[in-house]
Amino acid sequence: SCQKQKGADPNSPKKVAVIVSTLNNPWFVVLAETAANRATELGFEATIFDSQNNTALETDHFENAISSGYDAILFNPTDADGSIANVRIAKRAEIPVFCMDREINATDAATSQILSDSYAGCVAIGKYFVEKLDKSGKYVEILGLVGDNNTWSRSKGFHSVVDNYPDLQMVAQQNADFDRNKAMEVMESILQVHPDIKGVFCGNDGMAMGAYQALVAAGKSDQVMVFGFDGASDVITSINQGKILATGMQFPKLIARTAAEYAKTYFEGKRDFAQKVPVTVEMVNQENVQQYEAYGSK
Amino acid sequence: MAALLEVKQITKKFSGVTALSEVNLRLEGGKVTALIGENGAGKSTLLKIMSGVYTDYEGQILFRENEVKFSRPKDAQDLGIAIIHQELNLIPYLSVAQNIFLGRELPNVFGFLDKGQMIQKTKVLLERLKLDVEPTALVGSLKVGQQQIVEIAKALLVESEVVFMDEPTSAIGESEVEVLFEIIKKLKAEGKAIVYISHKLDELFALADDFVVLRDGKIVGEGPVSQISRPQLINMMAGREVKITKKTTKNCSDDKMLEVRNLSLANPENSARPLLKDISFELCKGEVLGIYGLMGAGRTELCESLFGLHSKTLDGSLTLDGRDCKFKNPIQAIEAGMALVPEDRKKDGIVPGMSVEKNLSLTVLEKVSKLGFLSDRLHSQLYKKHVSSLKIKSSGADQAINKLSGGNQQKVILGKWIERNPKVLMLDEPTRGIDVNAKSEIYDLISRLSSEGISILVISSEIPEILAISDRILVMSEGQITAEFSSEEATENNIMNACIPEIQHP
Amino acid sequence: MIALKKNLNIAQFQSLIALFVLCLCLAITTENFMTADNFWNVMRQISVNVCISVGMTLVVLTAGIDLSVGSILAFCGAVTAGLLRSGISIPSANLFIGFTVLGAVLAGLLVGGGLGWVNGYAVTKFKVPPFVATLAMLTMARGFTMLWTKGHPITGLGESFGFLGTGWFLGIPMPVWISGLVVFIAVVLTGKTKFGRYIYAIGGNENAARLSGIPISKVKIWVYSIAGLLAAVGGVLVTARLDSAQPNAGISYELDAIAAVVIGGTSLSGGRGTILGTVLGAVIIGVLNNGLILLNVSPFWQQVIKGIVILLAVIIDKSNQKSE
Amino acid sequence: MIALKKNLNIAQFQSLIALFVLCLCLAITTENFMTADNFWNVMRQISVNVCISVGMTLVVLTAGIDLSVGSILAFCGAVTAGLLRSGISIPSANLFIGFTVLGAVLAGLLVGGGLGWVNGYAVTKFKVPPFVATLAMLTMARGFTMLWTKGHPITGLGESFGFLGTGWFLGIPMPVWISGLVVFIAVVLTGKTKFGRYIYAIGGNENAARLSGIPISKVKIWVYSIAGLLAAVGGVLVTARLDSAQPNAGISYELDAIAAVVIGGTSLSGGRGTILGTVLGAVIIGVLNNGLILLNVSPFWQQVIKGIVILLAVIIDKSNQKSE
Ligand SMILES: Nc1ncnc2c1ncn2[C@@H]1O[C@H](COP(=O)(O)OP(=O)(O)OP(=O)(O)O)[C@@H](O)[C@H]1O
Ligand SMILES: Nc1ncnc2c1ncn2[C@@H]1O[C@H](COP(=O)(O)OP(=O)(O)OP(=O)(O)O)[C@@H](O)[C@H]1O
Ligand SMILES: O[C@@H]1[C@H](O)[C@H](O)CO[C@H]1O
Ligand SMILES: [Mg+2]
Ligand SMILES: [Mg+2]
Repeated sequence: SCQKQKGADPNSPKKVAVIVSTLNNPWFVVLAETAANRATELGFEATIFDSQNNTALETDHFENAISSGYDAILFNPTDADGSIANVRIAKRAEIPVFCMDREINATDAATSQILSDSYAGCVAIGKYFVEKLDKSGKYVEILGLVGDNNTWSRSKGFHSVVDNYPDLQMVAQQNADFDRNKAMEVMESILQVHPDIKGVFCGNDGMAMGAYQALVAAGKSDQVMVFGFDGASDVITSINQGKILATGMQFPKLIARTAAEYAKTYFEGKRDFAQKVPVTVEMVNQENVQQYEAYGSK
Repeated sequence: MAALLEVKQITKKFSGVTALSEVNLRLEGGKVTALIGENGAGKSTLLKIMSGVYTDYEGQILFRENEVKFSRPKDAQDLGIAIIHQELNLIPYLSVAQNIFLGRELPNVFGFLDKGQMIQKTKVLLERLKLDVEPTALVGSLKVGQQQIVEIAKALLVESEVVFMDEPTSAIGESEVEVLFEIIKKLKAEGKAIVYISHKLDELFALADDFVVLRDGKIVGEGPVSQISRPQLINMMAGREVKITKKTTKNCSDDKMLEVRNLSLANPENSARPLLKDISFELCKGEVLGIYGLMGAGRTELCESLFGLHSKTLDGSLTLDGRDCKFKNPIQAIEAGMALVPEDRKKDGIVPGMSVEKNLSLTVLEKVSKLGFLSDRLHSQLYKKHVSSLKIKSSGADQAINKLSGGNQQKVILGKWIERNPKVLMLDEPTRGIDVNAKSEIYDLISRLSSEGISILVISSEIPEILAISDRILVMSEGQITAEFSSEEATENNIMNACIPEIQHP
Repeated sequence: MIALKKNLNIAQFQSLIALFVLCLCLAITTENFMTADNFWNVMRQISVNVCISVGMTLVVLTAGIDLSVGSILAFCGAVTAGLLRSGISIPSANLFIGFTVLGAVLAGLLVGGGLGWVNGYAVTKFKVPPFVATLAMLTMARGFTMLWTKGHPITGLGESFGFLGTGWFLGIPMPVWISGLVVFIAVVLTGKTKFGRYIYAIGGNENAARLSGIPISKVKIWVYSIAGLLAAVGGVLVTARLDSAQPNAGISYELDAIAAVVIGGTSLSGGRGTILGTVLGAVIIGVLNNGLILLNVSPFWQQVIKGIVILLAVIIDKSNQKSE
Repeated sequence: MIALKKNLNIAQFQSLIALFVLCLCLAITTENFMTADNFWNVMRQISVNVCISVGMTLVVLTAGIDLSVGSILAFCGAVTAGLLRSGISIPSANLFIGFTVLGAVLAGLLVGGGLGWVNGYAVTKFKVPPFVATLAMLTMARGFTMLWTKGHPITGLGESFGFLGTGWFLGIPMPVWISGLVVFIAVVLTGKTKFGRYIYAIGGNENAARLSGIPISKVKIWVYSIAGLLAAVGGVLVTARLDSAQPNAGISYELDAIAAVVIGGTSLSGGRGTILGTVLGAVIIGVLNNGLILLNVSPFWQQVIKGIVILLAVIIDKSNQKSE
């Protein structure tokens, strides 16, 4: 279309940029699309930017969004530290930034951060894990991308609990890049050395599904308990069917909608946003799974 | 008699160069036609058009009086036109049998390759050609001469109506040549049409019925061989009388510039047959030493060895200007005053995408630099100097070298070495594929340089040439020096005798 | 042993020994390496790489390269899964076409072959260097995958489709059957047919091959199409194993495939190499991956070790070629 | 205009026109393209790719390729950041060395040059094909990065370091100054020095270069070292811009760099191409990225479009070469 976009015209719709760390992972696709859709519903023009897990590309997106007259940014940071500089760019340009899902390690940059607390969520999962494994036995941890900060906040939250039980023994810790196929292959190999494990904790649900499939193939799905994180549709179904023990439900849709709505109130003149709005990660297990659906509660 | 194959008004241009212009040719069954002409006359180009290699040309090709338009070599093959190319076209990593059947593999009843049958047929073919190699041997491990026979076998594999042979004997010995001639006679008796290209006029007189002479892409004479004499033929080819002049004036001193003692070069493929064996000779200041031999005799290897290219497998000693040298690489050789104009211009000589000026300055970049930076002004001075002194025909300093004709490319390469003022200049086939004029200019240049005190080593495969330019001649065969002649002693006959390898060797 | 020697050159023989040593070390240091179970694990895990690498070998033998296999794998897996789940429906035309497992798989393979054909066409007709043509396809096919899946995995593909990835037949896992079949056909193709001979000839000396009447363009287009097809086979396997087509499947698989080809002794400049060598390369990579996990080596070190192995494999191969 | 013509060949001239048309379209269809702000945005955004692509151009001119630039970028950024943050401390020896910004940056560049040197050494001394040698380095350097950072970003690097990435000087952003300087030096190096001439000669015809007395190995080792060094410059820029070294920075940057080189008209088979062409290629990619966003094109379609642009650029370039 050859129509000029009229950013300056007060009657034209506000433009909202949705900058998301990656679209290579359905979880973020849900986050981004929900944010964009909600923003459109609210009468804004919304565009999705894919940072491809690359903080430098994220910087480019910020700069481009600002210079092309976007009025607000709904932001899923690639890295808690690496993304601070980017948010500051927007702040300098007096454009509000609403962080979604992931936090940035600064409280004076974003307008508000609607956060999913991975660490706390994994503390809860850790507790449940300890309970289900009855405080003893061998287990395996499958990490996401080793260069990704969420990988570590989850791992640390989990270990902050589990490491207090000396009889719980982590016999292998390997990465599978948040990738279902890789997790399956890694699990297959680990099972060769440690056929007697009792549990496996995975840094996201994709990997949990992969690990579960390896267990099924090895005939060990009854012996080994699988724990994931995200609340993806496969895993919710699997928990329902008694295949997977638990996951940490993040609420990407809720987070995304909230962020879009905050932008609206910002445009309407509100300025005093809470810096951090935690959206609790809820543990979904076989007892409470009826209350949940993919990426949210019913 | 009706022509088997006929071409009419064939014209072919290569980016500016007209290789053929309005050529007409009729080939009849049961006849051998000799295609004669100087290097670059257009002989190979004509055969390539008639065998479907070049498809963009003007004119017509008629096969059995029907017009044909080949879109690739296979089309010509399918009609029964076979060709032995001048340059070897074999796949080094495939075996002899695999190469011979390439593109014409035999299937078994299941449609898979019938290896047994192909090996069997190859064996028969090789026996007919008296080539003693296994059908399963890799072509890359054969000697050049043997490879050429494989190339011949490839063309003879299927029954063809027309057989083109582009210098098939340039690398093979007398006995193999005889075998080939018998085969040609048999083909002729069977009613095939044959075109034969060779620079060896004796062969043509022995073999051909008709001759066709090409000069600068045009036919300048044709007729039955029985009605022409050798001098007439040469006259037609060159467009003027060419006297084979022997070099008589000798202006070199007795100071030894280069002494080579017991040089041997191991063969990585076959330790029993070294590439160079016990080579000793010396070269005086200002002398022109010619080296003659058949293809594969080891002459190129010799020059390369002297130039530091095979230091790891080389044995023997080298004294340059009184100093013992053991060059580990060309850099050291060049530093010490050696220079090499390689045989294969395209592969080893020019840097194709680069301009004439840049090719010219490649060996003397210090000379065209100022304060460490290359200077355009010095470059163009260098360019102007050599363009006028070597008579290089170039449209400008920025002209890409690969757009020049072969002779002019060669002059540029000569220029880049002359500029370094070397002590020893080695020229490997300096006039290959170069026209008569450029050739004689290069001869003049050689004699001028030698009179300036540069010692020159020239490799050539043309006896007249070697006689014309050398003060002294070495003949090589199978990696050894088999004879040495002063320019007075040398004749075409005794050189030829010395270069043919002994037929049986252990 | 003699038959073996005939089919393997020295470099591969050496790789075989390297593999043997690797296995021996693992057998000594870990308890579970030498079990039938683990054997099938490794075999199953390499089966996708084997399929892709076989295609890559053909391409590399013609002196080309194919960077797009990972993206093609992802797209074809997604196409198969999508058709299986939802068929094709064009509401405006009131049209709906459902797909059987066979139909969906064939469609996926066809798409793979088609994208490969585009690579081949660009390489031969437009003379785009293979590296660039397939780099462009790498980007485009990933884009297609995202457009087709809208970024979401396609799951729930049914038992009979899943059997292709997880089933066993006569005591051997299905992916191993399938990749074995691919290898068998490729070995016959390269060793026993005209087409195979032409591939070697083109890579050995394209000019000579042309003068021998070999239809260069046709052969190359076929080779790239086959590489695309085999990437699609890999895509079907990955999808069936996971019961789910992942939009980000296959990222950087081209590098694994090239590593297998190179470790297997195939020269990147074309004309020399064998399918069995590549399989050996894939096995070595697979055993290494498996072994590093069995030994619980830190993920950080695994990458360093893999880099060193690739380098060593090629250096050894080179020094062999010299001493031959 | 004449001076311009002398420095740009036809293909580049055509690219320049393509760029012009692209800019014109964007200027008409979007309001914000033709603003000073957006101009500096694009320039700053391409500066990292420009640094890497300049190194890549040198490598490609010698008929090589360097796949490891992205990993080297990440590692060197991390090394600089790590030294800046924590210096080197060896508690057992009671040793602590702190680093100034200059020291840390130099150390990072040195590491980059060193890894590049290893690439060059493998390529020339062990005759490992460039593709394989740098593929191995891609894997290894990523492993080093993970080992060095333990997978965590290194942040809080201070104002004066950050200035390199975010500062302005005389109205021009620092990254643009730095990449501009890199380009300037590279243009002089390739056009005005012996070394540059040698690079072209080696890529144009390695045999002829060897026989002309050019020290092939030495030149190539230098070229790979420079490519490593420039990747490190990119690493410093990225790190300084973000005030944070990311362990997974630079993934697949090699592909962007190769795309810039190829679009800029440099031939992957070596010997032909220019630094300015590459810069043009990087600008085209940068403007395209910027424009696709300004036009609000979906990220999925962006990939498809980029693939097509790469393909078209090369096809046009090829058809130019033919008609020349
Ligand atoms: N591929 C090519 N590109 C450009 N020019 C060519 C090409 N092939 C041949 N020529 C030119 O065409 C002319 C005829 O060459 P051709 O090879 O037919 O000569 P010839 O008679 O076979 O010579 P020779 O005795 O050296 O084999 C020469 O001037 C040559 O330089
Ligand atoms: N690259 C190579 N690999 C294997 N063998 C080779 C190679 N080059 C030459 N040879 C062999 O070395 C021997 C000497 O070849 P060389 O090229 O030196 O001969 P020449 O006398 O210069 O012949 P020409 O007339 O072809 O220049 C031959 O037996 C040839 O087969
Ligand atoms: O929450 C998301 C998802 O779990 C994803 O799978 C990995 O990165 C996290 O940030
Ligand atoms: Mg000829
Ligand atoms: Mg020779």
